[in-house]
Amino acid sequence: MTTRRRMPKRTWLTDSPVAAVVLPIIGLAAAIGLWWGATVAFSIQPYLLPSPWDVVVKFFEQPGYLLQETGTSLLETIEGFLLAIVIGVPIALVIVRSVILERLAYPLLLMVNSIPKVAIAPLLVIWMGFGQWPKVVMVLLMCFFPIVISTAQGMKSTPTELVELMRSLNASRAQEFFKLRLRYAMPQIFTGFKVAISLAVIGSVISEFVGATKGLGYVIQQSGASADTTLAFAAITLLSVMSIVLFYALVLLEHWLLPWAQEKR
Amino acid sequence: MTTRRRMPKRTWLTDSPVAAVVLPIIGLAAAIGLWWGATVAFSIQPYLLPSPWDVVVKFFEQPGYLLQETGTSLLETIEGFLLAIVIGVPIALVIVRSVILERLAYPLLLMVNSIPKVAIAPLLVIWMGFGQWPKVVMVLLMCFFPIVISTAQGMKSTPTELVELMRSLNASRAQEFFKLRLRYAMPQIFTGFKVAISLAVIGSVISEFVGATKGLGYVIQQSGASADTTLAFAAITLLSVMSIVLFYALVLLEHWLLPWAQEKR
Amino acid sequence: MIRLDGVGQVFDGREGQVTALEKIDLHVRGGEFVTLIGRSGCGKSTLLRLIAGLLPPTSGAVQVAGQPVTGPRRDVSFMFQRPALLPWRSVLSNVMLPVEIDKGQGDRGKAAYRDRARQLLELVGLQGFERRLPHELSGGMQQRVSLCRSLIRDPQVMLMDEPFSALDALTRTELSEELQRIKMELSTTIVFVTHSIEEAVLLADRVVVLTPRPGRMREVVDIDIPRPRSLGQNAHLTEVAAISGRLHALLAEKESGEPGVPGEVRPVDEVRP
Amino acid sequence: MIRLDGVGQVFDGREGQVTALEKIDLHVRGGEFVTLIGRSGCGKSTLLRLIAGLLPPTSGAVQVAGQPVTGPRRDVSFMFQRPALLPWRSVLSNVMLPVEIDKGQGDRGKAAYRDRARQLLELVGLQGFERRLPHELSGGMQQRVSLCRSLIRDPQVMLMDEPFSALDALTRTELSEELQRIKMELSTTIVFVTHSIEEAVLLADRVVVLTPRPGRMREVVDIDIPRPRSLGQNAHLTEVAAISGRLHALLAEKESGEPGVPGEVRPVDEVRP
Amino acid sequence: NDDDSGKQAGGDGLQKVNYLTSFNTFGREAYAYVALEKGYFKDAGFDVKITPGSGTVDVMKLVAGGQADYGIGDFTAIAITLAKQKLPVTTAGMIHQRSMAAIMSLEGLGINSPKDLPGKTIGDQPGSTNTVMFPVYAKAVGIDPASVTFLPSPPPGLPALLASGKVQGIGQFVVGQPLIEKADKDKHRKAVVLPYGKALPELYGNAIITRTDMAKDHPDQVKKFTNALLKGLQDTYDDPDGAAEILKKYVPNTDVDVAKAELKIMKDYIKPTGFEGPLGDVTQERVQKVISLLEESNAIGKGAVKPEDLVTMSLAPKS
Ligand SMILES: Nc1ncnc2c1ncn2[C@@H]1O[C@H](COP(=O)(O)OP(=O)(O)OP(=O)(O)O)[C@@H](O)[C@H]1O
Ligand SMILES: Nc1ncnc2c1ncn2[C@@H]1O[C@H](COP(=O)(O)OP(=O)(O)OP(=O)(O)O)[C@@H](O)[C@H]1O
Ligand SMILES: [Mg+2]
Ligand SMILES: [Mg+2]
Repeated sequence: MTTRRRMPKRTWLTDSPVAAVVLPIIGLAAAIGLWWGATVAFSIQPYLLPSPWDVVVKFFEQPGYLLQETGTSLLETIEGFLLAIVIGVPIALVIVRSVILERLAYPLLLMVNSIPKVAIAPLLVIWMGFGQWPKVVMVLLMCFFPIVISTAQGMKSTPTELVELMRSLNASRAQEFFKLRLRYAMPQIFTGFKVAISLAVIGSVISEFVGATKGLGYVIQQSGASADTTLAFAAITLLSVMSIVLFYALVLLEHWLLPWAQEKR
Repeated sequence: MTTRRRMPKRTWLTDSPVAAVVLPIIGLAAAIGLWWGATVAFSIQPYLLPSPWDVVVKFFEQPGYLLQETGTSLLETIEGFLLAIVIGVPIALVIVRSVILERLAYPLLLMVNSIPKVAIAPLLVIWMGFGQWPKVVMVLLMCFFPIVISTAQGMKSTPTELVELMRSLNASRAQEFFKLRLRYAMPQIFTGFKVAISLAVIGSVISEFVGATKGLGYVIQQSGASADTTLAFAAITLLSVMSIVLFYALVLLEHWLLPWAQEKR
Repeated sequence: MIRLDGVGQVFDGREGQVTALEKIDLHVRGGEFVTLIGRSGCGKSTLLRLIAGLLPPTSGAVQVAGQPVTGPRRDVSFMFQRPALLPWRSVLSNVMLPVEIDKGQGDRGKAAYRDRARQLLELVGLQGFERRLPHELSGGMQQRVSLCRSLIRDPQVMLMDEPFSALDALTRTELSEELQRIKMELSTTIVFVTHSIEEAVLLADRVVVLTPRPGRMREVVDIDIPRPRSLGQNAHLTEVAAISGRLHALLAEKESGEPGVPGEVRPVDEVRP
Repeated sequence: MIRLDGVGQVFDGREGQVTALEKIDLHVRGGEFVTLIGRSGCGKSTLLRLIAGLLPPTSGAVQVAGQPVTGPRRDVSFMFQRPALLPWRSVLSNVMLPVEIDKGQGDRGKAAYRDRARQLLELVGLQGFERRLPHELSGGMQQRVSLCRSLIRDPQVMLMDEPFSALDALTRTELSEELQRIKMELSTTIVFVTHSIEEAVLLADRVVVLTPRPGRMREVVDIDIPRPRSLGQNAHLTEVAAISGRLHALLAEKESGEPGVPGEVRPVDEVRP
Repeated sequence: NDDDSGKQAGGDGLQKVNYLTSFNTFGREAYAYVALEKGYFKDAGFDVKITPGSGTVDVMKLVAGGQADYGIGDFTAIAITLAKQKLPVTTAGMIHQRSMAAIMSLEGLGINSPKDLPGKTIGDQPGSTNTVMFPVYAKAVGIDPASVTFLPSPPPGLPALLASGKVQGIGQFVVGQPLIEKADKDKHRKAVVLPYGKALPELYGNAIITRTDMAKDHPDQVKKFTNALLKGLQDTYDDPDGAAEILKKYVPNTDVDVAKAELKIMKDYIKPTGFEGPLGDVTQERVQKVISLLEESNAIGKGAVKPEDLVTMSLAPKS
């Protein structure tokens, strides 16, 4: 007769809000340690992979400059991401509403999504000039697809019994979507957002490779040309930090907006 | 007193399997029409955006060659994608299993995911040579994150009542995962796959920008050498087609594997 | 008020077709209380869904208030067999859902409805639970919330699928009395599915007995006991007993019509002591 | 077999704490059939989950077979209040789930279990539905599948949460007879939640009455009627009526302890022909 | 694997060697394919695999990292990179005796001579030779470097940017002229080329890169390889059309006409008029001159590199 301990184990590590902040930081520290260890153990040369320490030193050589570039990229990322939500969610609504439209629209969405963005970055600049627009559009193109597809999938998986409830209440299509399906899909939509936000950051970088004079993408591009690998990694590190911060901002937002959807393990 | 027609409308367009193939093709044709229309209406010059017709002509100049390069990219894409599944799903299992590990691991995953892949393509070549490996690894890096995150999210959203059922049957953790959570998460996992497959294709292209002598990415890169925008677009079109085909292959697979999860609208 | 003519329903399952209902002819008058009884799986829920306009019948025609049913109507409320609560809404706002959806068309203000909702929740014994989320409630409590939701708009027609199945005897009694009161005050037309023959007799003007596979109407029994009825302490104990006995027999009967022979080897499904 | 000492359960809800159970002391002997009754929301399901090891009590201790409960045990089966069927599995493979999970530890071969599953499905009237998916079944049919699943492994201890609530009177009677047979043949220990006082009396060796908010044990009533019992046609009609009356009174009692006045409003459910 | 890639022997006794072009497979890279096609590599005992490079710095890293044994890169870029990072690479010879760096424009965009540059926008890859050397060039032609705006863009997008008029000029190698003209195939404008080499004749163009340890431990091999490659270069010089055809054979997408035109333009940079030395020649004095120019333009710090950090003189081809 087997009896296994299987009741939910609750410890300080799982429950405390302090642990919820401390553990990811430990994880990050471990990751950085790994990176450092690798540079030391395999004596990787700094032109291939600089050590975290080099990167930190590089950052403090010109913190103001790098932070300003980060700000530029961040702004583009957030604008493009919000635009992707504004455009992506309605597209998902349409797709869920009509099988016919879904079938017509998917190939188009897929086509747009599957184009390698690096290849069309110059095109965007030519069409839209050197301002903010081609950057925002690039971010949008990069990240709208996960938003569309997870919103659509989430709304489609609403349980029949709840859909029937709304119909029995004679709810309009709009009400069915906004009061039920969209709410029900929220956890999955947030999954989409979490995937999209990293892509948005990458989109801003790629867009800054072409025709930009600021932003972290520009810094990387520039440092690549002058073989300043450490500067490139400083920029990449800032990008990672930006991604991580934006991701956890989404996690917090989800926690706050969707208390009913807390995870069950 | 309002009475709206709201019973599920079923017509040839929604039900026939022929329509399920024909409609996407119409959608695609419309998209191509739009593209053509744009090149004509705005008299866009071919070095910016060639017309679909130019692209088709270009393709038939050397169909064998282009198809062969497509095959190369396709192979890399599929290998990397499968590797991403093989690596991503177990990571998701671990994440769902333990809050502590989740909190430790997420920042690392995010860090890896948020690095702009274009920037590290040369690094991969330096580490892994000119063979298949850096390409496969690039595809992997590009697409593992959506797989991890949607698998984890899907498994976390398994209804408490079903989890309690498994526990009451004294199921082991492994059984809980394989017989319940993984199955339950399948629709969401497929959402992740669908997002990931497009990224995988893009990953293969990016990887072929550096140190490759074949593949569609190489063709795009090369077309730059001869200012052959049309060739670049022929390659991009083939990439799109590849993406679309792989996407629909996933849709078919889902349909076949998960008959119980058919969509409700 | 409700009229079904030759209604049939066939489902396409993975394993072939299931005829859930066949040749249902039923006319429910305005203000009438009809209970539906029948073995599990005989098509009761399906019948309600047809009337509610949630499912188009594969044959025959359904009318409500003289109009053919093409979809759900705002004057018909449906209480489902499962509670179907929105998990992100508190108890109170789950009850208020129909009002929100019908905004602008309601005859009272939202505040009035909110008072009504609180009143209903108190009636079913859920005072103090207004702000809880569904997963914090027991099964019976969820069912009661669902009941309140179906009552909030004082609908013309109420379709109720086993509304009291998860409730204890006392709550059940209280709520069936409340339901009778509502019916008499507002002359609501009610179609009510139950597995309790007592409940069927206590509440109904007419009891419809369905036979299983395919679901056909076995018989319609009129109940002429004067209202308000309260079982166990009215003067009609023997009448109730007689009708209940008859309904039991009807349920136990084979589809062919002959009464079940006791002692014979019969499908489990059919035998009754 | 089952022993609860001073068990209490407090939930942390969004809106503050709920004391679901308080000071529960209960000893269930091996082979005993105990039914739990109480108003909706009084903590019956919670009590079963504590015994099943699905929830650690916030106070007190739970023992099964002499061992403290730290998690689910393979010799205890739990039938939930909701059917909880895996939507991607056919009826038959839902029933086979416990066997699959317990593979290697079963005393019979898989084929033997499969036969047993078919036999159980036939017993509950689901022959021919083996290969259907749960969403193609009616509510009562789903509940019967869940019942079969909880019976498949002939467990030592069965915890059943309103197993017959969605079933019609006939099926209910048949299945309660089957349950008594199982209990007597295999001397299974059963804890059974129901809202039907008849069912409680018909099945139980002892009936435990819980009072609501917080759930406390009001009284434990021994039922000494010899088995097999079959309501409505055995020699102990008066005894049954007396006990039922007493249970009613207990349920209706205010928590303070004064008895409800008999002859007062009584549950519908309780008068049977 | 540190240094033995040069010693790896194939089944036929040939040493496997990885060679990287400087950027892509433009016509200007044809000489390697010529050497391959004509068997010069094989005769020297090498089994060469040619892979398109992705810019000087990438090529340097790949060579330094051991993935490639030889590569081609712009000498100025090499000097700047080595001044910043001590990569274990060195130069074994020159392909071009004069820098091919230039500002390129199209007629009608308002640039006809260096004097027109002030106030214009130039698209270029950040950190490219063209951008970095611009201040030196500006000084040489007598304009204010600050009066010209540089707009970053990766090389593949440059021709389209110029053709669309978003920028008035782009940084480009002189051999890019046919390509730029081809990209503008609708308007058929002529390219305007402002080569740096005219004002700054000291600057070298592309150079042959190899690893330092290889140069130290196996100088004979390096010499053999360089000579084989330079033989291909000589043939290309003698017969640009034939070289373009050979390139087309290995890289089917080559636009032969563009490649031929490129190679013809390139002749003047392989052997400028007045150049007397052997093919691939490199001299200490000129290298020193390049370094001073770079120091002058602040592209590198004073004393950051010495000629011997950049070039292994002993490997330089002798006539
Ligand atoms: N979506 C469906 N697909 C296939 N068959 C279905 C579907 N819905 C219902 N059925 C079948 O129709 C029949 C009637 O189902 P229904 O839910 O109406 O029964 P019911 O009388 O409400 O039973 P219960 O008392 O158990 O709730 C059943 O045999 C069921 O298997
Ligand atoms: N997860 C939870 N969070 C907060 N409160 C809970 C939770 N689960 C149950 N409760 C509360 O505990 C009490 C007892 O619930 P339980 O489900 O045990 O009742 P029950 O006796 O089974 O009722 P029913 O007959 O309606 O099924 C209820 O008041 C309920 O609101
Ligand atoms: Mg039903
Ligand atoms: Mg309960």
